[in-house]
Amino acid sequence: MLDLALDLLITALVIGVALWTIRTRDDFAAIVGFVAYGLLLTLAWARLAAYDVALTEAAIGGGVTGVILLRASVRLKPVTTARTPIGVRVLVGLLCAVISAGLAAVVLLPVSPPPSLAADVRSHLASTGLGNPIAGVLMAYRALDTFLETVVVLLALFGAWSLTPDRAWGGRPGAPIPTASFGPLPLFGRLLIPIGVVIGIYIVWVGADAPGGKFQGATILAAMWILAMMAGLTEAPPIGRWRLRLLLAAGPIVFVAVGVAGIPLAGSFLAYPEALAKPLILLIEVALTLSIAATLGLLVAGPPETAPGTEL
Amino acid sequence: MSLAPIDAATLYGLTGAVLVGIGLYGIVLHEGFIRRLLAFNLLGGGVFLLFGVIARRGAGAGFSGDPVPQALVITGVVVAFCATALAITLIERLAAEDDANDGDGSS
Amino acid sequence: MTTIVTLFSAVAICAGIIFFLAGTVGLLRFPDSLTRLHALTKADNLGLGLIILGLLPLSGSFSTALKLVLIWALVQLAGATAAQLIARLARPSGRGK
Amino acid sequence: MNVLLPLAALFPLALFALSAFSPWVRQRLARLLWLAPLPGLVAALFAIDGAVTLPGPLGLALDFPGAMLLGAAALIWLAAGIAAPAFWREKLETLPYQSWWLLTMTGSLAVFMAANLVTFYLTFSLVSLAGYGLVTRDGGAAAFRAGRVYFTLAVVGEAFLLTAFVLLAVGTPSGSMAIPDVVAALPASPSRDAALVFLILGLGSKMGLVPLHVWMPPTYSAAPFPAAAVLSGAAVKAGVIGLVRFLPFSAALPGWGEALAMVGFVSAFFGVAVGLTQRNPKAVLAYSSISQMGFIAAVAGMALAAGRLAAPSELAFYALHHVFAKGGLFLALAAIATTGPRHLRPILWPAIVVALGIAGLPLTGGALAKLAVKDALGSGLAGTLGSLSAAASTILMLHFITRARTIAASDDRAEAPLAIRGAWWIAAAAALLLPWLLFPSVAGSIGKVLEVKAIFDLAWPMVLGGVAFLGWSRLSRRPELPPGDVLIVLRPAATSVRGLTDRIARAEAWITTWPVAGTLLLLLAIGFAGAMVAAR
Amino acid sequence: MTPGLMATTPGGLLLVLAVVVPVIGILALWLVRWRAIEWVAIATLAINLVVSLATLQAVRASDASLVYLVGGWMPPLGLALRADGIAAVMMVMTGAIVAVTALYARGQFGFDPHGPERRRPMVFWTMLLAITGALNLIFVGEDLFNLYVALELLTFAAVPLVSLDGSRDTLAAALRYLVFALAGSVLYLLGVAVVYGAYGTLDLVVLAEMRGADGALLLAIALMTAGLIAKTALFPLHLWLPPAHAGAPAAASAILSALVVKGSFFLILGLWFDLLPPGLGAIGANGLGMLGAGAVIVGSVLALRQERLKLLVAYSTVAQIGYLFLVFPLATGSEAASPFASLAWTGGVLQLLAHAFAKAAMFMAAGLVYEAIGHDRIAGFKGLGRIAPITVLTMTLASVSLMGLPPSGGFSAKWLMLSAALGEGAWWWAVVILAGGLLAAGYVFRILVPAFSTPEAPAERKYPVAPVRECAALVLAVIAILIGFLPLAPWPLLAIGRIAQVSP
Repeated sequence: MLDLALDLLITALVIGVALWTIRTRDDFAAIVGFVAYGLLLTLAWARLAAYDVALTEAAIGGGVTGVILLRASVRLKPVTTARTPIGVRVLVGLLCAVISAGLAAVVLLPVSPPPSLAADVRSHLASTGLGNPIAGVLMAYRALDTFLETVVVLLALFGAWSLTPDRAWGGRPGAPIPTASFGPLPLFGRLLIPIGVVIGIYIVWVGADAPGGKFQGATILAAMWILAMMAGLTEAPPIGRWRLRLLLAAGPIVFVAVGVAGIPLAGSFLAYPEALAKPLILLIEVALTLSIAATLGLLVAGPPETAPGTEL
Repeated sequence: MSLAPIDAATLYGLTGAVLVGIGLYGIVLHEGFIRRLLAFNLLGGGVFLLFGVIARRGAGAGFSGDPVPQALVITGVVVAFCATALAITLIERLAAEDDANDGDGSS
Repeated sequence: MTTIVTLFSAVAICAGIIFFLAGTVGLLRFPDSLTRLHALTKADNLGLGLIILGLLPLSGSFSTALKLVLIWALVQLAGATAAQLIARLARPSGRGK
Repeated sequence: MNVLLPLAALFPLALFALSAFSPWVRQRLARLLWLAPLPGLVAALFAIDGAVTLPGPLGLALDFPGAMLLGAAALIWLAAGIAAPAFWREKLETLPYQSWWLLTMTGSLAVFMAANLVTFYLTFSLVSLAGYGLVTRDGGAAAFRAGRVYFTLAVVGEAFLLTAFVLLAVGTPSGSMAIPDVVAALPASPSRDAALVFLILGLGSKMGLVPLHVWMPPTYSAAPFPAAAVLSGAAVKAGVIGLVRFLPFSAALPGWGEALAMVGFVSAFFGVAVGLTQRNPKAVLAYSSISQMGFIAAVAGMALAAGRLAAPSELAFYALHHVFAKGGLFLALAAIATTGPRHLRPILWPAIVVALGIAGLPLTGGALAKLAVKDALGSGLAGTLGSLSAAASTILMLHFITRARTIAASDDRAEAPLAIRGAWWIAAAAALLLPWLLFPSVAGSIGKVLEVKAIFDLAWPMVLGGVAFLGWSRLSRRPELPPGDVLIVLRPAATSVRGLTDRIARAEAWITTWPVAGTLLLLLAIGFAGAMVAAR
Repeated sequence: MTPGLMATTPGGLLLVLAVVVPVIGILALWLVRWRAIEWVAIATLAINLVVSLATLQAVRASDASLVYLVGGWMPPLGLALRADGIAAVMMVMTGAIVAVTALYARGQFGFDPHGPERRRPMVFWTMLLAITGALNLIFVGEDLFNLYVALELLTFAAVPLVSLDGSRDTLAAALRYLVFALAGSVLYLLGVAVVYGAYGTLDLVVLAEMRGADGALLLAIALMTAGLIAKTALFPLHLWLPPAHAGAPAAASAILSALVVKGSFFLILGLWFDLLPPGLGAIGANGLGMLGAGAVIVGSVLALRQERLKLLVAYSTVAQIGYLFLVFPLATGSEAASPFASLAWTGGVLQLLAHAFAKAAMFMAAGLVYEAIGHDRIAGFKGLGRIAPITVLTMTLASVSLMGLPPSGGFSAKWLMLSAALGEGAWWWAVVILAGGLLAAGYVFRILVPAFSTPEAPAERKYPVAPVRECAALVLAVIAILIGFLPLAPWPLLAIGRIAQVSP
């Protein structure tokens, strides 16, 4: 009974914050509301016993998205939104209600034996050498999805870089930050970053058998890198640097290499030979973690704004 | 077509449905693109909750939830993040261009 | 024995919640940002500390307990840094928003 | 022998390509434009009953009626090609003049050789659309206004024709696109009526049958003389060859036949009635074209009603004479406009003979043409109407002659360039003599022409027409109508259409605002869900 | 689910290459020296064209669709790739147009091999390869979520192309395009969630075999269709297309108009003709048809009113997309053995092909006109024929196809769809097709007549243009014409291996 009460509370909170985020007139308040919404969703996922997803939601859904939104809100002038006429608002509200009702109906009237691929996943999981079923799905059964996803992340970065002013191409990403060696943030950075890196690597490592995984770990590593940059402890590398690009491309390259190697060795693209399954997957996970951490960090830093070579 | 029992899964499913409604409302009616993007992320959260419910109900074979939809959600969240990142960079660059134009008044 | 432990946890957690409430009321009621900072950081940290103290006996294994303490340490660190930064930001611009 | 067909069709196109890409060719080509239709003429003489299938959906074939019209069109293009350099002088050496001239020529010659639906549609559209370039060649507000009307009607006509062809193709069980198979399958096909309606509409818009004639008068009066000559002479005959090829004369269709005949006669008399109110001789000629095309449609209608197998060659023969007569008269006008009263006689007298020939002056080509189609009209009501239309044509032609005289150049000693006069004389000679050569192979022995009864049948309408003209010219105040009479009525329609497009643009601007588009997205999602659930 | 049906066929590896080669190209592009990026991109696209041609040949030879089980896992657990007849044709179309666009765009965007690395060429070539890979995956993908990722890849690659020149208007257009496309893809994702909730699988073949017809599937298909027509810019939802396609540089807008919008359309075809049980699509198909009719009319009327050439061509895209959606009512209504053997199906594919080639050629020509005379205001086109004869010839040939004059692909498509409409007695679709043809003739002549007319002052060419670029545009226009020489009857190739047919 207590569980239901907790779920009801979380549900009420989530919907309340969501409504407030939509209704409030001040953009900054809405963003803060969204970050709260992200964290509440993490609770919901924890309650749904989907811990991998809860981790991802907290790291990427609530965390990094919130950071980018905050970065943007600083730059935008508050635009006073003219209230749309009541009639349109009611109509749109009605239509949204109908769609929600349709989805609610689908949720309330489920198919009798709930369709699931859990059994299939369990039966083949052994051959992938992985304990965590979600890692199994991501890295083995739907490996193509994951591979494309890394390409999507890389492409999003190139898309963000394409918005650089022409004069600033090749410069260091993000707005120039004065390098400070003292103050609360550098201290916080020096304390937190080592721990953060260790936790990030741990999560990537444990992902093979327990909730965790490369995306969540990479996000933590990226967070640490962003903190270092914000605190002025390190400088963002210029986007022209070859080593940076190799790091960015390392993940997909290793993924493709192992995938193509799978054709002769295991009979199909992205198939892993029985014995070598786990080591290969871990190799890919490590490479992907590095690439995704770098990509997320650069995405949060944003496209370069100052021309290359103009040091502060 | 029996009615689903009122348990955690159903509750969060309904939450997801309501969030989708709220998100769509926000995307359609908000004027500024940053608010529309926020609404898009709300909407994404709602859709992934629906996947979560399906996963939870599909629990079996020793797992607390059907791993396939959970994997889809993880991929979906990352893709949604990339979309938001690209959109936000666009919004910022547009704001910078507006400032530049307002600056020399030649918009 | 167990009843004393659960009693202790209940008391500790209730105290923690009370402090949280105080912090939130402070956040809403205080006139400017500096005083609000004051209320927020002190009350919430203490509140969290008490709650975690209450949870320690309930946590199964030692590693979970350690993780709880680590969480509390992280929140302390983050809260302090954030408070410092906001304070620096609020102070030079007069009495703050 | 078959190779002549593609050569005739593609030679002008090749010249166009050459002139487009090399300025050297462009300078020399201006004076050699009259060479372009020669392969067409040769094909008409030697490649009768030839057939060749080009790659893809295209194919060419030539039968006797097609050959007659092809030869006539080629000749009038040749004559106009001789007059054009003298008329346009250096302007003809620029790409636009040559390109529209050669493109229209390609279309107008190839349309007579089309073997299947697709080729006919291509050539028909080419001659219509490229014609726009000729009409608006010399610019001017009137030309562009007329051009807009011409283009709209051309495109609408082309759409009607396409519908007709699709209906024909759908109705042919064997699925073949060749014209003979399609026409053979037409009477029995389920979509016969619709196909015939759209066919008549499509070809009627090209020939200028009454409801769809509004483009012809303004276009011919605004177009420069050589352009008007080829458009009225050769280009309009695309409609005639359409009737000849696509009407199922083998199967008697009395209902449809009479309907077409009725439309034809209405056009014939309407053309004369409004033509008399025109002052500009080019407009008068335009209305004379409407009247003559109406007459041809009437003959085709009656032939279709009676199921007359010989109709195609008779119609083609009549149209052949009309090519030279109408094209020639436009060239005559070109000559008259540049000669002073002193040198007018050698141009004016042949013009009078040719003009009256159109009305059926005995012993002229026109008389032969009238005789050739007399049997098709039969002796009943249609026969008398035919004679009355001859009388009406006489009045119109006399009116034309009086109007033509007024545009002579004011400078007494002005002399039209030899090229223009030469071109006119070629056309006049062809109009008067060529029918005599072809008559035996179309409508039996020449002797029939010289019978007293035949001459009397042709003479009394002329006399009646002459008397009526005298009465008409006595009238003090005669009504005045601008060319393209019905256009006045259509003018408000055009503005309302423009108003409609403004409203559509405003509506689109509103739809593409973000909230409305978003709402529509939601509406469509719900709409599709509802539609599918309802269908369950 | 019969295992025999789902096994990797011999040519299957080609499908993997079609997806992986462009990705490898992108990675290489960012790692090689700056001088060599154009060669890497063009080499990748050449390989891609060869792969797509091989796929087409393999499909025609085996007279069945190629299948490839990625990772060896059998759906519904694993992901499969499947290329049927129509997918192979689409892949060849994409490969050809992208390759020619690459030749057209060589040396453009200020690419100086010896100078410093510059933003625009890097972004253009990366996104061009990404679009090729994404489109290939959309044509061969079989799993609904896999297709979702491909759609997102396509959008993320298309948006930076729109704002390549970085001006304020193109940035606004790109932002509007991105957020509206995201709204569409979220609706699509909702549909995917509902499908998985109801059937436990996302593989189209497995779903087609289940013959499901309950409410959940219908709701899912409705949501997915709504999302996809938002991404295809069908009539009421076309707000983002004109500014985006007109703002993008010429080579980019050629790819955007000719290919990118066709990707999401291809998915709607798959949903409606493979997944939806035959009887249920009638009302919805007519709905799509009506939207298409609206697109044809409004798009053409707007195109007639535009002052700038690129906006006119962009609105022409809105109109020509409308024709594509007429396939739904016509194909579902036809009495042919299966909707894939009907005239309308081949007509629709021909329209898609002819429009792709003609529109790509038209946009490239618009770019060349802009380079030749420095602006693209239609009013100032007098005398263009003399300055850039090849460009005007390209525009003429492309216009012939857009107008639907024989012997062009546009005509064959118009003819087949008209035959289908009149054959089924649905004369109203025929009226729409004809009205579209009239209006198309209108806006096309608005461009051609000034181009052929003589200018007052003799116009002269402002900037020299490399002839190979003019020929590239001409090649595409000629292909659009050559498509018209194919037989005017349903193509058996297009009916090979359709999922609805394969599963009994």
